[in-house]
Amino acid sequence: MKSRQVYMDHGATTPVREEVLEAMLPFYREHYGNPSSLHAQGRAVRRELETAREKIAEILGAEAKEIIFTSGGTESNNIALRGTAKKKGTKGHIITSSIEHHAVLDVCRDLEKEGHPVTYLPVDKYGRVDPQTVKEAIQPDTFIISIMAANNEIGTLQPIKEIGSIAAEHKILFHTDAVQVVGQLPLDLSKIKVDFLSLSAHKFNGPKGVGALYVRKGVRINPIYIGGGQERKIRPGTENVPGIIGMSRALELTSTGMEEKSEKLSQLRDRLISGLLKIDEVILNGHPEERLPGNVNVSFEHIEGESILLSLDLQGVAASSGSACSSGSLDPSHVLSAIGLDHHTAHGSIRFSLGYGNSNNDIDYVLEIIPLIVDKLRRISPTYKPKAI
Amino acid sequence: MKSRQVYMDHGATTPVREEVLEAMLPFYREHYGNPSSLHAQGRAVRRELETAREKIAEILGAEAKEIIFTSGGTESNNIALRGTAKKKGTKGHIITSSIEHHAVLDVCRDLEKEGHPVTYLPVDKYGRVDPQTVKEAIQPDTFIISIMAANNEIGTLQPIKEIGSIAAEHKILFHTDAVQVVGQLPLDLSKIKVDFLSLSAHKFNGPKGVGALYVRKGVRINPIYIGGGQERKIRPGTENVPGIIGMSRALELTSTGMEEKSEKLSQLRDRLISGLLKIDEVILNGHPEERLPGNVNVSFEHIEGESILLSLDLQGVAASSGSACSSGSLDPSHVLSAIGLDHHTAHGSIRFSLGYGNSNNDIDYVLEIIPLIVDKLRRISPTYKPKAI
Amino acid sequence: MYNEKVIDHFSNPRNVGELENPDAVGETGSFKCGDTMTLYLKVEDGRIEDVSFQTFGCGAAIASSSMLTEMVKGKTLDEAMEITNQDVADELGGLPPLKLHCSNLAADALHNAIENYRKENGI
Amino acid sequence: MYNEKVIDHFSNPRNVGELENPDAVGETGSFKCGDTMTLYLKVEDGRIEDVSFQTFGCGAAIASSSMLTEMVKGKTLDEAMEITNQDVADELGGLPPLKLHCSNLAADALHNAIENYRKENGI
Ligand SMILES: Cc1ncc(COP(=O)(O)O)c(C=O)c1O
Ligand SMILES: Cc1ncc(COP(=O)(O)O)c(C=O)c1O
Repeated sequence: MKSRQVYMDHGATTPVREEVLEAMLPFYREHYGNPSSLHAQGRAVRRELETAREKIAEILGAEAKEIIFTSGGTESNNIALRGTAKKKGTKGHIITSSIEHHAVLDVCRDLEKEGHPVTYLPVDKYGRVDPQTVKEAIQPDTFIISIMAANNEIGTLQPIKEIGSIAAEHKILFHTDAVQVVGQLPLDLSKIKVDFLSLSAHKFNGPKGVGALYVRKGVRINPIYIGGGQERKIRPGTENVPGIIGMSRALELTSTGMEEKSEKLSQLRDRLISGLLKIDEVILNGHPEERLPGNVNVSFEHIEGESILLSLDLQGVAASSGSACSSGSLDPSHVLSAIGLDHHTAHGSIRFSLGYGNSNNDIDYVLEIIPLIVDKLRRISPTYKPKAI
Repeated sequence: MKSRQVYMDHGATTPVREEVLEAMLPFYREHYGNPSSLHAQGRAVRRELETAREKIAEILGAEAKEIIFTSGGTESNNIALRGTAKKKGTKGHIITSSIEHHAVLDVCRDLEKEGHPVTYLPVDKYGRVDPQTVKEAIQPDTFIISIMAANNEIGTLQPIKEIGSIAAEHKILFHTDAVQVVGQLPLDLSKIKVDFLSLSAHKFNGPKGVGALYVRKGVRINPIYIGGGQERKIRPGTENVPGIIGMSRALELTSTGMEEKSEKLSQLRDRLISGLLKIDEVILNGHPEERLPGNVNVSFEHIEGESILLSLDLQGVAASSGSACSSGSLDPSHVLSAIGLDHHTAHGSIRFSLGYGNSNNDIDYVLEIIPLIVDKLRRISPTYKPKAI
Repeated sequence: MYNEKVIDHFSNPRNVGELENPDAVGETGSFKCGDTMTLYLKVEDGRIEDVSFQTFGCGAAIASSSMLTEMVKGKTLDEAMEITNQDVADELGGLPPLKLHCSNLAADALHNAIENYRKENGI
Repeated sequence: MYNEKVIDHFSNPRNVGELENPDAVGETGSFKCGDTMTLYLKVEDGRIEDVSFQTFGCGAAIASSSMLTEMVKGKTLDEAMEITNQDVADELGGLPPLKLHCSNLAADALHNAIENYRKENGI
């Protein structure tokens, strides 16, 4: 059955590169010390941990002390938002968008329940937040703005540079969830006015369960977890040393020649998009240009996402869907709803997320099988009426 | 200089066993899918993740759905305490001990600041909490009791069975930080009345950055981090799959023939203790019998811990100390103060924590070098007066 | 996730499409999860002679639809009325817990078709 | 953590112990971190002829004590009064930031000894 294996779900997670694993292995074996220990074992590990921090900081255009290691994107987002609210102590207004990842959106909803008013900005049909709406939403007590750098479902890039400047002008903290961007597009924090930035290693061929939060120098937040003194007390607990080393190596690898690699990935993406759009009644979701190099998201009218996924899976292609049936919840993706898709169309959405290792052959394969899958499922569909030929 | 390397800091962290690493590697390589993904890659990983959960549950005498994966002991403790307080919604009384790990103690202090009254129970000179004091401390609004299973510094085991029964009688939730116990002593949760139990993989030859929280069936808590639906929403975020697999394998390995292994470790421990006590003016800290099989903690009068550590380190021995100078803070360990040691004695404390891989030869070596180190440092000390010979 | 029988019914669904001149049509839709199904029946002497379906839905919904059509062929209307969604899921050899609700449309569409048939024919 | 010079002074501390019939004794103690030091001086013609120390403290404290004794031998009391804790740390080639406070006892004990000497000798 499975003639071929094609992984196109890099938005969900990515394979760890062999070079990354190789960098990690010594920290499972000889360098097992606790970085907080005073003895030679501990000091050796501490040194490497701090080198990893410096490397990550340098690649992001930040300073080492601005990097806090966490257990992933979810934790980074939670710390940034809740830590800022906790530090503030009193209630205040929060601005975010309606298409954030749940690890931002649901934290905002939680803070809202606790008495912080929240504005959920709408997006246009491409999923873009208009910086003007950010400006207009600002209240005298707005204390943080959180807008993601790129959306995980539809890949739309947000104008975070403009939004950052607006936030800075108004002396409001700005957080961006860059989990989907770090590793796919160059980012220079010395040139953008961001106070917090979240990233997660497993999205750029690093290990799962480790991430980082950039916290701009001088910005104070309260910890959520309390305990030891690790990570400037912002994130206590024995450090995931092999994970951090792996993250640093993965970022290093992905950042070398990134412009060129992004360009190549975009070309693959655009080939896939134009191939898919040749099929009848297919809609591209997200922005035609301002999108992640690896993100393709389309809706196939008249058929349901999970059944497409399943068909793809039976032929060895791994992708994902915003359909309700694939998420375990009953509602279709809040992102697809926010860009105005009706339920049926949202249910028929599929995300192909490309990454390191995908080739032109993979695109060919998908473009070969998907028309057959779509055709077959549409024949079963009660709403599809084939065009007269 | 370093004639030999002897690692006796297993209380801080332990090396990952080669078998554990071997179990993890496939999850960095072929099984890289996101367990939440529907495709074959994701499903294969989900299966293994759930098998790991079942294995851990079985070893602990629990059910699979009672195990929540976390990023380590610190997080487990924080979720148990803060999650319970958050679920409760209103303020209530908390009982804990004065010798808890900071990841419990500091959370309690934080909750106290937020309006939850906290009782910090004293301990006797061996570091034991008297169950009677627990009973007496209970207030009508006490909602959680948190007492560690064994202390990380002095190794004293707590009567958690009795305390658990008291808590159950009064319908109060009971949490135990078992980070130091899991992997060293058998634990059967079907026989102890515990509602929450924290463990951390890197303390039993598993990887750093992964742990678990046992949450008894039927007990409801609120999450601290919010986001995806992972870990029954109690701990969202993409799962640290290789880490979880490694933790499960490590627990399996450490639990096979545990009684015998604990016995052997206790013998090593007792040899080291009696050797150390032959030195003049040395005090054993912690309980003479009711202590972790791997824990040795002594105070060398007249000399300071960090200088002992440094001397040991120069001879290849890794240990730790409760002295102020070794912790970065200025105060000596709160645990040593709680058992009644004066500042000077507390400053001279050293913990040797034994574990998998330590041998009789290691004990011989330490017992050979430590009298020389102590003698040398005491000659420098202004308070030491050698006994007339 | 899905067992082989489910995958088989999904990959090779039986009785797909619209019947010509059906004696009855039944419809059902989960408003929430968006799945919809149309069922077509040919009835003779109170027995289901032929059946077909069209479904917009996930793998479980399609497989359940297909499975149901196999289960009802030849059955009397009374017998068919007794088929439950659970029967369909059981006949498929089980569905993942999260997917059970997706199989809840097949028997519903069948019952709707039979009710329509009886109404129209004054039974 | 510690550089080689610090390790050397810690491992082979110079001028350890009590001088017989010292001309002056100085003491200092960090109440908080618990380190204490006693310094003994032999003074002749306003010059430090001999010096020794006893220290309860961490590696940095012991190394600083030892270093100081080397620095002051042969110095006049006026010169010695000018030595600061920072000078001692510098002479050691630096100390880890967290450990700097542990080196703050050596010069203090020296100054205390000199002050005691001057008081006793009415200078
Ligand atoms: C935009 C975005 N934010 C946050 C996350 C959460 O990251 P993690 O799963 O590493 O916690 C993800 C990935 O799932 C994401 O795509
Ligand atoms: C008793 C105890 N609790 C909690 C912890 C914290 O565990 P972790 O460092 O894995 O977060 C430790 C170890 O440092 C510990 O010994």
